Amino acid sequence: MYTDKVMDHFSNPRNVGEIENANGVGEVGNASCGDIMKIFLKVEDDIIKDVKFKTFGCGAAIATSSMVTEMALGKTIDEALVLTNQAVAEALDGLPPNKMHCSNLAADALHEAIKNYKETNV
Amino acid sequence: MYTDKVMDHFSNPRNVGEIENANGVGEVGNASCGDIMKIFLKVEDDIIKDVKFKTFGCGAAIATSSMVTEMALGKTIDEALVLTNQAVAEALDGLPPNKMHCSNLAADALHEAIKNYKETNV
Amino acid sequence: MKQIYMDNNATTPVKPEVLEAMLPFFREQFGNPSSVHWAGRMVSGAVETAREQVAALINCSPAEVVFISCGSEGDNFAIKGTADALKEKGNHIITTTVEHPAILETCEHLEKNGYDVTYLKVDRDGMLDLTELEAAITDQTILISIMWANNETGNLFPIEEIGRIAKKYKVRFHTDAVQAVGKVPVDVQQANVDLAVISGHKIGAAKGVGAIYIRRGTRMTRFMHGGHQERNRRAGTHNVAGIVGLGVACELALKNLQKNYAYVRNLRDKLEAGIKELVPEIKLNGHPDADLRLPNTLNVSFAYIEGESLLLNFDMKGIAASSGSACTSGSLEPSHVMGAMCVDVVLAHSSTRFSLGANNTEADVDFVLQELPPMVQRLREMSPLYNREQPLTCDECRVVRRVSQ
Amino acid sequence: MKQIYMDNNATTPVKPEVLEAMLPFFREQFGNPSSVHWAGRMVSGAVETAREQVAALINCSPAEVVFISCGSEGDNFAIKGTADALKEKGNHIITTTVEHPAILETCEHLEKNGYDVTYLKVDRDGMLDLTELEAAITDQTILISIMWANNETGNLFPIEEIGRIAKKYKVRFHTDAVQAVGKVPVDVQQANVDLAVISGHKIGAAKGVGAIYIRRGTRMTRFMHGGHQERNRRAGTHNVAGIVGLGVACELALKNLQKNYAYVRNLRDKLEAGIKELVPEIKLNGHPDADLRLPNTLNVSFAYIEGESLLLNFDMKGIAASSGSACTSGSLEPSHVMGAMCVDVVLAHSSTRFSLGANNTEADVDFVLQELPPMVQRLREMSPLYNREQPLTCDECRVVRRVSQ
Ligand SMILES: Cc1ncc(COP(=O)(O)O)c(C=O)c1O
Ligand SMILES: Cc1ncc(COP(=O)(O)O)c(C=O)c1O
Repeated sequence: MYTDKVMDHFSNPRNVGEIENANGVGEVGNASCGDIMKIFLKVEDDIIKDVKFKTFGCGAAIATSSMVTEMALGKTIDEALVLTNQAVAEALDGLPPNKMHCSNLAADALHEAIKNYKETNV
Repeated sequence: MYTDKVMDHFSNPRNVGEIENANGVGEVGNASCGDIMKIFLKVEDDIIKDVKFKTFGCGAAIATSSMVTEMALGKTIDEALVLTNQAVAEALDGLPPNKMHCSNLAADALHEAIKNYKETNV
Repeated sequence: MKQIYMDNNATTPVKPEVLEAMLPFFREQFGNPSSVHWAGRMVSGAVETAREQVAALINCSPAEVVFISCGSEGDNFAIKGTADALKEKGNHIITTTVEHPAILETCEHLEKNGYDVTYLKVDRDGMLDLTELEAAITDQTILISIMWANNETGNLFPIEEIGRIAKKYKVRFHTDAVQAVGKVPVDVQQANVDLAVISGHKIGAAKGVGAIYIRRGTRMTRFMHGGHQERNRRAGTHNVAGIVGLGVACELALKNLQKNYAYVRNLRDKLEAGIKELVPEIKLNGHPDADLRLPNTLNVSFAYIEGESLLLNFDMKGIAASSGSACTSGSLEPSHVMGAMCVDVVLAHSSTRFSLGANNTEADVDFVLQELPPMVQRLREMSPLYNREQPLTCDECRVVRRVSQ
Repeated sequence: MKQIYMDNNATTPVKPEVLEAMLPFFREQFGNPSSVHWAGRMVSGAVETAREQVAALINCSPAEVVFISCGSEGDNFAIKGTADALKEKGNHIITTTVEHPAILETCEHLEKNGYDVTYLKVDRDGMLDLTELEAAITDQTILISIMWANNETGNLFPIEEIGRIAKKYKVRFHTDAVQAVGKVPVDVQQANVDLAVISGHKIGAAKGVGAIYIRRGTRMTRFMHGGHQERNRRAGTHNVAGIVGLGVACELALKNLQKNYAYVRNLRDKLEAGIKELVPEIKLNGHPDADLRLPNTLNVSFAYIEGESLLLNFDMKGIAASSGSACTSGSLEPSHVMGAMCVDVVLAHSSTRFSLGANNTEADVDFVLQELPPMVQRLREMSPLYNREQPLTCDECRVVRRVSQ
């Protein structure tokens, strides 16, 4: 069902955890459909210096969360804002069709975190 | 499906044929349901001296025809009149349920032949 | 005793390659393909491979194939599923008088529930008049259901032309292709078919599995309600082993189609010619042009004798065939197909179907041709209808209940 | 890697004795039992033997057993067949909110067609209130359909009492016994059941075969229309091999019922006690009294984590179980059974079912108890719901779409 890349990120997720003094936090998801993703950012000079996640969800939810943190780390926030859920899925060599909608929200969580950073750091 | 006795009477039917100068002939059956039985009698002093049959029909029809001729031969016509289809079936160790009605008419044919004998030999 | 099986339209043995492919799915690979763990993962790919194999045989996309339990289920699904889904659109169905009971009984059931059904007549050769089909279509017509090949006579209906008519009038077209697949080319695209049913056990797969082609976008009400299997089109845990076997059987059927057609047709033609030559007073049931029949099917009536007793005689020699006689059908009437073709009721009772397969040999045919004539003669000698001065007419025989000489 | 299969409520491997019994029916004994020749005769007896074996397991007469293709078919048949046959009598059906989708979706379909359905609620333990059942019965009620045992929780409903109520009000009673047979005694006489469904692949027979008990004299409209098989009650060529295997599986189930109950229950109880001891913040789903559950089933929720990710972790260790999470069901909602029991939606997503079988060993249980606690802990550490200051309430989480710290 899942690609090797998904299983790799699921079983060895990168950047799990919280950032103590995060300056951007975003959470998306819907517990009734089974997925909640929360992303913590440490942004300095508009660059994502650190990023961590916590996720409640299925294999795809955890793997996409892990992947999005890898993709975002070191990017500017503008670069990170153009990351899409689709791009995350592609970086994982694809997701099963029924996971494309409800479990593929990691980029949204990242964007929420960036938005939160922008709102709280004006 | 059929008992050994049925198969024996089907494959080696007794008393097949016609009687040239029969004095009783009966035919029953229904071609649309697939069975026609015709019985020829030679009655002397109310005793069945000879009996033959011709049958168009399934295995059960042929076997019951053969059996009824064996059972009738040598009997008085009164004895023959109490022979039932049921008794014929029993003598064959039974018939499949779906054959009990439409293919188990040999005693009827015998009775028709006796009736015909009585009507034409008053 | 030698066993000569000439009843391949009834069912076929499972092909060795098919059984081989099935076996692991009873044992180590026993999982439910809907499960997310190893046991499920092990088998879900196999189901999808089978779907591709079925799709390749009938030329559709794998996503258009739904696995079911048998041909009858497919016919029930096609008709009831359409009737319910399109009930706002109309209530009229067109089919033929010679369909399999899975179609006819389903239609009769719908008639009790407010649907109108037109049963197209066939001629004495068992063929349809397509102008009658066209004339039968009304603005209420929601479905045309016509079989690809008839199971009793082997007659092939002009499915492509019917498909054109269905398309012209924008009516959905279902074909019961149970007897056609594996014997003649079945291309659902070319024939413009919307629904088509196949059954595994007719083509060397196991009993209890089949498939229905549902053209993409064809709105159907489910027949088997329940779980989410088959993308919500058919509930019930997948019969994985059966499905895998069906896939392999379809692959083999595709690979061997031309070769088997020629081989089986040659045997059947030989049997047909031989019987015509050796047995007097017979009647061929089905189209006289052998190109318009399945290559493997021969249906003949032997005047004056009844089919079951002939089959029993065959059986004593190891020959397996089938009959349109009431005695073998479980009903009181002889074959409705013979009736629709206006075959005399007595001849209908003697209709005998030989349906050959690639397992048959020339020697089989020779053996049948050697044994058949004396059997027929012996049964005729025993029949009160043979050499009768006044032959029984049908009106008469329907109610014979005592005739004196 | 060791494979530990604890998903026997989903499906089971075919038992070696069952497969052994099936094999000849794919090969030499491939005939159609409706045929009159050797090929048919060879197999018709086998079908009848299987019918006796099924009848013995559930204590009915063989003539009351009809072979079908799966449990879902049986449920569709029971409900649609009753609804149509008794439509003059009434249009009301009573069932429960925790039935299998084969029942629920069928009932929802009937609701679109003029039938009224009462879905009885269950309490937090998943149990029915029988006074509610009695109160629901009206003069329009034609069917009560209540499962014998629930597939997700293992809960056993009081079928005998329900049977008494059905009898008192003269309402037909169907029970989906798919999960009960082979695990607990199922006696259709004693329970006063009119219809009962069983599915082969849940008891060591093949997928794609099942049976429905139809009490003598129970008027049903056919579900599968077509040929005369099964005394006109179910059309379609018999799945002979599958049926033979089902018979053997029933015979084995009967023979080993008590022994297996004790054996499997002991393992399950050990697993249950172990999880309760080793993992904090869990919730048992189903009745706390283990006597009121199937001996093999344990359903627990692990707070803060989602079921599919737990299953994947299991899977990496070779452990097969199942989950009520939406992610594993093919739907967007978590298990309707958990919903009916008012299990919090997050807990429902983490509901995990272990369904054991006689193939499991103490070592299997020990292994699960060793692997499970660290897996749960690891996933909890990863979860934004764990150790949250303000716990997510359900109302809230249904629509979370951005929460800042
Ligand atoms: C309680 C219950 N009923 C019905 C079914 C359906 O059985 P099948 O998968 O054989 O159609 C199942 C199994 O999935 C079940 O657990
Ligand atoms: C033309 C046709 N349709 C449907 C069927 C039914 O197939 P099954 O026996 O698999 O239900 C058959 C076979 O009996 C058939 O010959």
